[in-house]
Amino acid sequence: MKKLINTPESVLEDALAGIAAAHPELTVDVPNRVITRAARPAGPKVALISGGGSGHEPLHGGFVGPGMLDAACPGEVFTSPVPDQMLAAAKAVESGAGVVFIVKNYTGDVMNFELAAELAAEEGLEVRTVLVNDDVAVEDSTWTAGRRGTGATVLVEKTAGALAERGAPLDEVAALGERVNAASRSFAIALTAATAPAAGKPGFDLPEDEIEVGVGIHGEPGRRREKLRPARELAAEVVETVLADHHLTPGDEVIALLNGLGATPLLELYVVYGEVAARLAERGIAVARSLVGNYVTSLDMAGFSLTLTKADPELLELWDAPVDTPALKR
Amino acid sequence: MKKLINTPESVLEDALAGIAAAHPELTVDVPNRVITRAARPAGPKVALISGGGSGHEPLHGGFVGPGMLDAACPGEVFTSPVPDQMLAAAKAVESGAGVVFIVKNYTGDVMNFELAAELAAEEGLEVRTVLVNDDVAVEDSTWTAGRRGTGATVLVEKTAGALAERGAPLDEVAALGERVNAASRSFAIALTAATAPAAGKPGFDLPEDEIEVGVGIHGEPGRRREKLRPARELAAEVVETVLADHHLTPGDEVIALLNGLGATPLLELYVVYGEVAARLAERGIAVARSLVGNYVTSLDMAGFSLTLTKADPELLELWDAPVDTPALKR
Amino acid sequence: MDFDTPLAEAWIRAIAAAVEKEHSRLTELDTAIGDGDHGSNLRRGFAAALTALDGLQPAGPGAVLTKTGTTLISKVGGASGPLYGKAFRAIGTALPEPAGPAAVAEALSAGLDAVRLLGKADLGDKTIVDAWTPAVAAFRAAAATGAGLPAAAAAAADAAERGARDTVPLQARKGRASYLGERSIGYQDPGATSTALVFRTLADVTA
Amino acid sequence: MDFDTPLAEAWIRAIAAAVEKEHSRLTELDTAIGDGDHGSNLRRGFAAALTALDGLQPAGPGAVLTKTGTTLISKVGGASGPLYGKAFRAIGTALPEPAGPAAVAEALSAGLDAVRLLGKADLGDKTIVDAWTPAVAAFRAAAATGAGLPAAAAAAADAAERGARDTVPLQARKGRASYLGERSIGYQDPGATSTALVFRTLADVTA
Ligand SMILES: Nc1ncnc2c1ncn2[C@@H]1O[C@H](COP(=O)(O)OP(=O)(O)O)[C@@H](O)[C@H]1O
Ligand SMILES: Nc1ncnc2c1ncn2[C@@H]1O[C@H](COP(=O)(O)OP(=O)(O)O)[C@@H](O)[C@H]1O
Ligand SMILES: [Mg+2]
Ligand SMILES: [Mg+2]
Ligand SMILES: [Mg+2]
Ligand SMILES: [Mg+2]
Repeated sequence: MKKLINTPESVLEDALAGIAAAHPELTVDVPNRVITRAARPAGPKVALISGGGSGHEPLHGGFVGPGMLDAACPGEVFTSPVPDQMLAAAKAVESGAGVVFIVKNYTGDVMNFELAAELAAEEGLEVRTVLVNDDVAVEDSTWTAGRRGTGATVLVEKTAGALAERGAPLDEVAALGERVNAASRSFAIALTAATAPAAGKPGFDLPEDEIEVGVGIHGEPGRRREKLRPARELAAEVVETVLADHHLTPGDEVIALLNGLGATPLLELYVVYGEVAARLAERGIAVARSLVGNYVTSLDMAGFSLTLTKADPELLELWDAPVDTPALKR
Repeated sequence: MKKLINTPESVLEDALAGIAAAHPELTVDVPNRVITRAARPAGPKVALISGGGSGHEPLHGGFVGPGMLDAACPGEVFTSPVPDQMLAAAKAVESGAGVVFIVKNYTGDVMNFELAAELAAEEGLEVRTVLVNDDVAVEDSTWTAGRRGTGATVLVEKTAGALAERGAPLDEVAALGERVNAASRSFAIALTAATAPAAGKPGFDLPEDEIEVGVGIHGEPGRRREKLRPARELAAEVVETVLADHHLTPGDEVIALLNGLGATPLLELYVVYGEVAARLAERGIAVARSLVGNYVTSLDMAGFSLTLTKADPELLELWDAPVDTPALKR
Repeated sequence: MDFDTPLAEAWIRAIAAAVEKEHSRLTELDTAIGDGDHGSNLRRGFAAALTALDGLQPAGPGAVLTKTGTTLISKVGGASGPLYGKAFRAIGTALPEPAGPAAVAEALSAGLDAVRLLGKADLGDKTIVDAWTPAVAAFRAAAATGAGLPAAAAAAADAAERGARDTVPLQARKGRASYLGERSIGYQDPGATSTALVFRTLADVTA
Repeated sequence: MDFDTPLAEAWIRAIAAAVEKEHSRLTELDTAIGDGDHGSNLRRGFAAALTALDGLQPAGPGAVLTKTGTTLISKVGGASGPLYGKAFRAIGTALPEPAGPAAVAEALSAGLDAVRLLGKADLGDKTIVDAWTPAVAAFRAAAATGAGLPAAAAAAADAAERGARDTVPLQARKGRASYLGERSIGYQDPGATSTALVFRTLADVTA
């Protein structure tokens, strides 16, 4: 395992020290593992808190700041945070207008945020939870833990954050988050596996000419294995897969997030995005806004995910609203 | 070779199509391979043009926009652009105040920009050239082509861009660029080699437990090979190497750029930056501003480079000035 | 022999030791059909549980287990943290003092109920429930026929290990492994495996 | 035999064919001590030079080479683009029509001067200069002793190939390879190798 770390056990703590040093605009509570804005919002405002296992940077800490999150709770690598973190975060940023938990749909995340919500309620805090489950690689059935939360998290955190910044009430902010999640679909392809520091070896072995199709962001294998093909064909497959599960008709507008999984050069992401844009144009889908880069990563996994969110004037306005975080500025 | 491309020959063209689709705020002239701002600056202003081989994204196209570059000229992967590109760019963005070429010190880049400057002069354009050569891994002697231009390019383009935006005259902008370059030193360590699409195989073979120390950004091997060590030790070595060549005394302020080489997860970059900040603090060097992320990459190379630029009030003011480009916003 | 405070402490210390010994095996199982952290998750959790015990003057065996559950919840994270945490809290709360085999059977079954309430997994979903359920049934059956703690615990351990092994042919329907669909078949569930450790250590410390 | 327009065109086409055949070898040499693009750079450049020739009614052999140089400059990039581009432009400009061996020797030496003026490399710096210099010297010497084009070109080709081989033990002092310091020793310089191809093809088309 080749990594720029000190020890597998200390990765999270060491990274938090680096985040604290790099971002004076954030307050990093290392012992409690909570990242908040250094400057508290003036007056009461709905507090947005997200969190999840580490290894997906810049998610979530990179999205803490005016116009987006109030706090992030990073767990160990690929391990959801513990309830104490979310409780500490809620107490730290709650300003009288209630708290929204933005939770990616994974068993561990759901359970830990659920316990945190119970504890927060016992302390008299009003908490709403928005569940993000946009990954169409998993069919949502009694046969699975439900769809994974991936790229749509960025859109939910950005738009709900913008609405909260405007002073919208708790239920409205939560409802908007749910609406954006419902309007989003994602799908991912990996060229290489991710290596979790604690595991010390890749999550799966992939021959030089094969790819994993329908992967998640925790190093687990995908739904099937295929031969590596030109970017044009992979982009077409991903676009078709996402659209097949999406309720879009020609003329509809979308926000497109072409996301790198961590080890993919930006040059390649642009190659893929060019093909994605061409396929969407052929289908009559108009890309109203796009974002290309590494936003929801899976450690050192090479590959990409595409997220398409059906847009409307309100969403576009919230998407365009000012934001000032380490990973997203406008 | 596992890459998200169509063919090795079409990488640049395909990526430019993606950049054009992703960034309506840019104008991408695909046949001429020139990236400019979609909105021309109002009134005359010194035009900043940079360029170089592709494979270093977001450099340079990602830095085109208000407050930074006016145009970028991307060459083939790891191959400097041709004079025609810089001439076309200069004609496109020149607005009566002259043109500054920002050139990374590589034989090919220097020659092609030199020929472009001759052609531009023949067309009556005033051109100044700022050479960036910050990489202390190469000793600057008659025994080498001189120091390579790496991370300092971002600082030169940002600060000179801010000064140009303020309406400073040609010679002042060029002088500032040279001053920032002279105040900057960089050093890089690679955990893996880069694979150029045309070559199809890694630039060098590196055992699972070894690293290349003093690498450049074109896939070439470094000055020596070492065993992989904890991030703390690698960060200390890089800090010492940079400081040994820097004229800094305790109490001095620096702008620190901790740059990922392309395939390194942000989580690891933060681990390294935490160690870098700690070592600098021990040496009494104050980090006035920092930037952590992938800015000057080398395709799929894993590793990092550290750039330290001696800061002063003028540089900090220019560094903090508004900028609105795909890769850097403020 | 009753389930008293020293036994409760001995059990937790034995689990911690077993996890320390087996964590890489658990992580490997989790790498195959999960995200490769189950071993390090439990290792971190039970190490913290030991520290918590050191500072503790327990009111009784129940307090030891409740404290352990609380510690797991606040130190582990992931799916296994809340699940094992809630389970030990439920066992501790249900445990009278002193507790004989029948009372322990009831407490263990309260632990299983807590897991199922939180995780909503059924038998056969390829989760810790598949080891926990037969273990509780075997323990209760042995206790009902008058077996002492050692015999009941040994029966439970055997049943848990069988249950863990029997997860191999199953397709996961809960947790991360469910994302793999049919590709989850053919691997032993990491959580069911750690549950087998939990019951085997109980047998060891009562033997 | 004189160096006329058909010969000039034949030379460029022969170089293009040789580069097409050898590009991966050139790229491999450049991967060892450079950035692995020399082969694809020249391949791109001479392919464009062929296209340029197709559209051309050349005024003479010089015009063919000048056009080739201009094309290389605007299509190749990197270090080799301007260097070979300037070289062919200089050769073309210096070439009278018709040109005998002595005039060709002068033209080739004008090409070398252009390379050295732009690249500032000395003999022994492990660059194309190390193949170009002995080639020009050999060509001139042969011409001086009354040899015809075929013999002079053959002598130049042999000298260029020797010069390229002799770059192996050298430490690079110019270009990317110089960044490697002593680690550049033991590899043949890609540019010197492509220069040897340039002279070998001249020998072939005159033979
Ligand atoms: N809903 C559930 N009910 C019961 N057990 C579950 C459930 N989901 C997952 N598990 C158990 O948790 C184990 C994984 O634990 P762990 O790897 O520590 O957490 P995570 O899956 O969050 O990484 C699985 O092997 C499975 O036995
Ligand atoms: N200053 C120079 N003078 C002469 N030849 C040079 C000089 N610098 C580099 N070269 C030649 O250029 C060759 C590399 O060409 P190429 O790989 O196409 O360009 P780049 O080095 O920009 O990638 C080297 O092998 C060397 O022979
Ligand atoms: Mg996990
Ligand atoms: Mg090159
Ligand atoms: Mg796991
Ligand atoms: Mg090269």
